[in-house]
This record gives sequence, structure tokens and C-alpha cells, in this order.
Amino acid sequence: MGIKYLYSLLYAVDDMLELYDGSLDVPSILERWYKEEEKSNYGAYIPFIGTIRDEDDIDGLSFDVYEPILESWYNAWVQKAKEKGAIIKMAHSRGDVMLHESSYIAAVFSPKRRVALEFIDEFVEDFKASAPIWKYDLKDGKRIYAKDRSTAIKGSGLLS
Amino acid sequence: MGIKYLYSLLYAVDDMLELYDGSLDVPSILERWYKEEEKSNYGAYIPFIGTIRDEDDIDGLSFDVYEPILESWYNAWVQKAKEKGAIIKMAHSRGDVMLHESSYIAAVFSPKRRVALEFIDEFVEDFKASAPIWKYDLKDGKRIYAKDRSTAIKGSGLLS
Amino acid sequence: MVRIEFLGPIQKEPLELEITNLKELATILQETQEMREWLENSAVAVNDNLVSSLDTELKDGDKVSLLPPVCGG
Amino acid sequence: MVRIEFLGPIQKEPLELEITNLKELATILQETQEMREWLENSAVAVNDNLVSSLDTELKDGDKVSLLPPVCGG
Repeated sequence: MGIKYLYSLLYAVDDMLELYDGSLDVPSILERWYKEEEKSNYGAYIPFIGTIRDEDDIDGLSFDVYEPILESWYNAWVQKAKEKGAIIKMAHSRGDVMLHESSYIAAVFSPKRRVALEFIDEFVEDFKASAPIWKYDLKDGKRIYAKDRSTAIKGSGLLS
Repeated sequence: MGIKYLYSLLYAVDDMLELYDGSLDVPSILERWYKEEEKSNYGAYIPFIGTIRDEDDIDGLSFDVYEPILESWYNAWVQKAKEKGAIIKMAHSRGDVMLHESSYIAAVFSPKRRVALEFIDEFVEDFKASAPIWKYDLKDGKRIYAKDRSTAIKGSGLLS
Repeated sequence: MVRIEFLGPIQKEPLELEITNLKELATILQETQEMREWLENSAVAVNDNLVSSLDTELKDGDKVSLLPPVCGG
Repeated sequence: MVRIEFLGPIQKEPLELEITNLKELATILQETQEMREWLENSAVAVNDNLVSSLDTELKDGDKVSLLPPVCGG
């Protein structure tokens, strides 16, 4: 495990978190993941794809990622998946992603559908609540922290 | 709405149920659906992909589909999705699908993630419980009804 | 005449019957030993709409379908 | 020396402080008006592990990170 920086899609390693500069090439990631696990005997594959919506007059979003903690958060989920006989994959953007482009894919593969359906929900929700990624609106040439849509990580306020 | 028979991927119509003879070309279906809705301002896209597992010494599975009732079942879900501001797409195989090939894709697009995560679960579960499709194991050259894994449709037994 | 179709794994040719409701159909099909198990676990559609009452009336040209347990995906 | 890093939207340069636990860090940071709101909604990691106790001890070379509210995806 670890973090992989993918500027081009030349190779892939299982269980690796993929970080991309800018938007994700969704079809090629979904295809590569599908083919990586095609013979692994998983009956269910559920990717969740997040795309930038046109709202509040933004031009796009921008992301800061703190990799060391993202990696340990992700590795804990790899382990949780393993205990259920499942595997996860994840890709996320750094920097600017414009309207109608995608910035996030999380996926679960499992032998049976119930595990996959429940796991993708828990995994995506915990990602939203805990993954050390900060979102900014791109608006009028400015990069504005999306404070109102952000969630304090569990245990926040320790130093206050 | 209606059922579309796709022997080649030349065109696509929104909200149509897609039936294919044999296995599904998963990457191309996922890509086409993604591109169809790329500018529709949905923030979340969740496909569920079902793949034939190697178990019980089968060579593959085979499917019978009763289209008129599948179509009305599907259209009811198109309507339910619409009420939540979401859309669905679905593709399924008819006939034989071999090990490690895929026979089923159901997908939800919605503005927000919670609707999509809940909807894909309900949609796939109701599909399993209600869609008029029959599954057969392909084994030793025979086509054997998968009775033990099948579910009686709600209200069954009316004539007994 | 009402046409009766047996879907999926029920290996039975369609029937054409002079009946006016599902109760009559139930009586006729229950006479066949091989059909008893299917009757217990099959749903019933009239003209491709699932129905839940034996009193459902049938008229000339109607189609009744028996749907045994399903397993798509 | 312990290095203090402020992540994401907290626009503040890293600090190098001579402290031995998080309680001392809290006291120092609370003096800065601009930091008060961030302290209320930020989580704290020591050497990239999230911590939940002010008694967490710090030694020379440790790194403390402040993580404000997140929103990936």
C-alpha cells in the first residue's frame, strides 16, 4: 500500500490510493480497475464517481490533500475491507477541477452484493467526514475555502 | 422509455433498459453512460456491476428475461428516481454468460451522494427480488434452473 | 379464449382456456400434479400486470402469465 | 524543537517551539486571536497520527499538525 502519483496510466498496483493533478479520466480508471480484478472472482463491483456540479456560480473546485494522514486513513479501510473479503480502490484529484469534471472515485469489489452495497456507503461517508482533504470554490479568479460544506474531524477542538 | 436491443453500441437513448445477447462490455457501457450525463449536473454516479463468480463448478450462467414485465418494473423505478431528482440506467444479459464475464449493470445518477447511495441499494435489491429474470447454472453441458438462489416474487402462491 | 403462459423454468406449453376468472384457472391447474409446486411459488400477471386477487376477471383475448421465483443479476 | 504545521486553509507559517506536551501548545496558540476559531474546529495529529488527549507528550523532532474541517470528494 501507499500513495501512487499518476501523471500517466502506465502501471497500477493493487490497493494503492491514486492521486492525480487535476480532473480524473473516469472511463479509463473504471476500465483499468475492472480489468485488474476481472479474474479475482468478485461478484460485485461498485464505483462511486463524484463530479463537480454547476452551482453557486463557481467555475470549479480546488483541493488540498494532506497525504501522510490520507494514506493511513486509506490503509485502515483497506484492512476493514479485507476482513470482509472485499477490496477497495480510490482516486482523487489535487488542485483545480472544473465544472462537470470528476474529482473522486471510490470503489469496492466483493464476492457478494450486500457487502459491496453496505461498504461503499460507509467508505464514502467516512471519506467525507475524515479524509484530510480541503475543498475550495473557484470563483471570480479566487480560491475560497468551502467552510460551510466542510466537516470537523472527530475529536476536533482539542486545543481550544 | 422502453427496451433497447443492443447488438452494437451505435446509439443510446436516455432512460432505456438495455438488453444484450451474452456478456456485457462493461468498460464501454460505463463510459457511454458517464458521457451521456457528463453535462447533466449530477454530482454522484454509482454503477453496480455484477460478474459471474467461479463457484459450484459451473461453466457460467444463463438468463431468461420476460421483457414486458421487466419493462414495466423498470419504468416504475425510472419514475421513483425522477421523484428524487435522479435517473437510473440498467443493462442485462440474455442467454449465456461465462465465468468472470459480467451480466448486469445498474446505475444511479443524482445531484447529491446520499440519494445515490440509498437509491442504488434499493434499486439493486428490488431488482433481485422482483425483476422477471430466471437464472440457470451451466454445468456439464446442461442448463439447470438456479432454484435455491431464486426468490418468489411478492404475492406468489395466488393460484395454489 | 384466455391464453396461459408459463415463464422461465416452467417447462410447459401455453394453454388456451375458456375461463372468466383466476379462481377457475387455479382449479384447473391444481389438478396437474407437476404444477402444484410451481403454483405455490409463482406470481401471476394478467396482460403483463401482476395481480393479487383470485377474483380478477378474465375476458376473451386476455393473457395470464405464471412467473416462478426469479434471480436476475 | 517541535514543529507545528497548519494544514489546508489555515494560512499560517509553521512554528518551531520548545514544548513538551500539547497542553503547552494549546496555551501558546490560544494567545493568538486569529487562531481561536481554528482551534475550536481543528483536529490534531502528532507525527501524522490523530490524537485525542492534551496530555500527549512531545519530544524533540516531533511534528504536530492542525487539521481544519475537511471536505473531500
